Amino acid sequence: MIPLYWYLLLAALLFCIGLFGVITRKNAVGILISIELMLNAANINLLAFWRYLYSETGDLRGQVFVIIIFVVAAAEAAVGLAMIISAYRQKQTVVANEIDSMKG
Amino acid sequence: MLNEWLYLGIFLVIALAIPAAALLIAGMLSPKKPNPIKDSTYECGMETVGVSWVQFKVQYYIYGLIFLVFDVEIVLLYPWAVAYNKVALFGVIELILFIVILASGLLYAWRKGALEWV
Amino acid sequence: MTGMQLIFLIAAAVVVSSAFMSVTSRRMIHAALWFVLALLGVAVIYALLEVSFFAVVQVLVYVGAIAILIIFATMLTRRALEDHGKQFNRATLMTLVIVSVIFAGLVFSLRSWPQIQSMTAPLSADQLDVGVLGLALTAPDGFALPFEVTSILLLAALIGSIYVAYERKEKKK
Amino acid sequence: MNFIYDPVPWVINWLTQLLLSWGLSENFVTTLLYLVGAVLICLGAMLFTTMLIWAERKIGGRFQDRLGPNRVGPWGIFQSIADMLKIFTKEYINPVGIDKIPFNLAPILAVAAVLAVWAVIPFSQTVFGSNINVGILFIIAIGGLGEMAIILAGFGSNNKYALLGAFRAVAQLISYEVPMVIVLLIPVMFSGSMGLNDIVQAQTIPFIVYAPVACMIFFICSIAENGRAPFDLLEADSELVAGYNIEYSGLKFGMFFVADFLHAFTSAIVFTTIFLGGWQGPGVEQIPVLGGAYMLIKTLLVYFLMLAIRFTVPRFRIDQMMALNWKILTPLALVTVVMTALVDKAIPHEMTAIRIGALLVANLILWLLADRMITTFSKRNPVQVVTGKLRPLARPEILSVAEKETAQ
Repeated sequence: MIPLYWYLLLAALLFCIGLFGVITRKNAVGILISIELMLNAANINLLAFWRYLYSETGDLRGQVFVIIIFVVAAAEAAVGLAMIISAYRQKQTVVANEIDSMKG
Repeated sequence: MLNEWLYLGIFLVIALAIPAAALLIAGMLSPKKPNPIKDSTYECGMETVGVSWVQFKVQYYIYGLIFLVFDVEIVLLYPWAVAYNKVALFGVIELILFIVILASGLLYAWRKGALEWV
Repeated sequence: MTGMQLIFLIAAAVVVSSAFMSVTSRRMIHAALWFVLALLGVAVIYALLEVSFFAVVQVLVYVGAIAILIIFATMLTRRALEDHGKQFNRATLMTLVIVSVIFAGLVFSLRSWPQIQSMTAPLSADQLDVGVLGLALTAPDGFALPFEVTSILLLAALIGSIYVAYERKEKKK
Repeated sequence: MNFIYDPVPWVINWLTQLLLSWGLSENFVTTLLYLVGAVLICLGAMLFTTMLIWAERKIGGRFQDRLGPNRVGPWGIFQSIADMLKIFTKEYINPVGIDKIPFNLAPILAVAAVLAVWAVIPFSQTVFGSNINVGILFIIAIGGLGEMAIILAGFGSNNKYALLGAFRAVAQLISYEVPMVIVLLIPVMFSGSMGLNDIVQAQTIPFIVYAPVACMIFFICSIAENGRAPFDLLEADSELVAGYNIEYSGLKFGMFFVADFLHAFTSAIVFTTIFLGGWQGPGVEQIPVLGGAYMLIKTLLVYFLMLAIRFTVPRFRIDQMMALNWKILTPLALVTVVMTALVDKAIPHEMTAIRIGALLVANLILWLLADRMITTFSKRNPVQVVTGKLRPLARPEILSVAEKETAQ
């Protein structure tokens, strides 16, 4: 069997890669991708903890949290990309630093 | 359950390997005589103008958007459907509420004209 | 080393390397494709955790929907900053240092945690039943309210993003 | 276990015993048998497809009053083999500016995404690959990989038309996935499981009997997912150049071709499994091998129906296709799910006959109502009139309505 900390290490690594992307990427779509990677890291953690520590107790909070994160990720992708497209249409740019004023 | 996944994993690898092997064999059998005209981009005989990255209209994105929202919501209903025989009437009412909320999103998109292919 | 551990290591290597490629590749579309590969790797990890429902939902929602939406958006906004120019801002080196420090901190705090070595037995048929999750999601004393709230959240997201993204007709004419 | 009544498990059992007696570990033997099974099913499906291509061309010829293939072998039966030999020796053309990895990965992924569905199909009561507890969702998720293959092909080809074709294709596929996913809730509700073998086991009376509307929606959606006529806008040769696969040549194009035919047959199998009762039939309890025969017969019937539709129905316009999906099928699917859930809950489970009768009646009423509404709607908005000039129409009675509208 695989020990729990393998999953946790993987999640930590994925989270850090995502964080790196969020801070350094100029392209707003790239930032969104990085955020999704971080959410995936959180999901791995939640499911691994549920599986190793709570699966015998019949406590389903871990799984429900993952479902909610899926929904949040979907909503975030939908709205985020819509805003990027809208900003691109107004300013012809997807560089996050250049979209600094919300005034049309 | 892990055994089922093992089978699925093996099956996926095989399903990828067989077409890949076929492509490799055909690549060895087939002739290789490239020339610039043959290798040019095919646009019905016209000369290619500009890069291939034409701008797309936003309609594709709108369909993708509605699809994403519906997909996520319906997929979350599947555990409910598995438990359907065990849920009480309350569960069914909850489903109706859920679907009404979903349908109102569709209705908004419809009213907004976002479903028209222009 | 058992076969399962080997599969885990391969999947983890795929996840980490493709995630890395996806945050560093120059062309946005390549980043999106690497992102898809990372998501598939995460689905394998879920399958190893025996949470089949989430493994499949990962492919369905992330690969089948979110990634496709991201690719659509990349195509729609491609005229700006595709192949030329720097893809990263000036703080790259600094960020690398900060992220490494955070990672080291996470590893350190993991080491000091007592349950770190915990192992587990295969799940029983009862625990594998997706219906249990369904019951919990609809039971009034369970997660019925959060479940309904997620649907309202998605409705808000749908309405909001259509409102933002949809080109108004009068503007075009 | 008897060889004649149930050959495949008998062979598997015998092989397992043999390998175990050689002193191999149990895990290794299981893995090896899985490997052999997967290779056999994949190869079988691919080879079967070559025969299907011949059958489809022959039947298509007859539908359209032609002979179809008739030169190679009796009734042209070896036509596919001749084609296969030819396509294996054709040159790969790599156009300038392609993105090598996506370009070459796309045809492989297109075939693999269809083949993978076969991993969860139950062929008879005792022969099934994996009765995984999320089988139905697995099938839909694998469809997502097919969409990814199309995107890879369109993007890798460095061609405007390929990219445009890919985007149209993906827009169509994802749109028709929505009613399909909604409607598949109904078999899951009835059988209480997402595993395909469990679903077949629950169908002592096939679901088509008491969920006909869901069945119809699923059928339409699976034709659309195949991209076949009347939904063949992805490679409508009169509109686009050839769709996303325009720059492919040799066997790389052949792979898309194979994937297309295999996909059609696979959706016939999935339809049979989910709505027609799969291997269920008289006498399967005693003689499991009969189940395979029932399955094959039902699947071929469904496939024939798909062919009949393909060769007789004219193509939709893209706006009509999208309207059909979003304005008719999706709302209808949502209403069907709600109605089924309510009716099924209202009548106690012990009264099977009444429950099934009530569901059937409710479905029929729903169908009639939907039909009524569509007719009224289309009468009210007959045709899009282009700047005062009427388009030539095939159906004069609609024209007269349109004329009245313009006259007012």
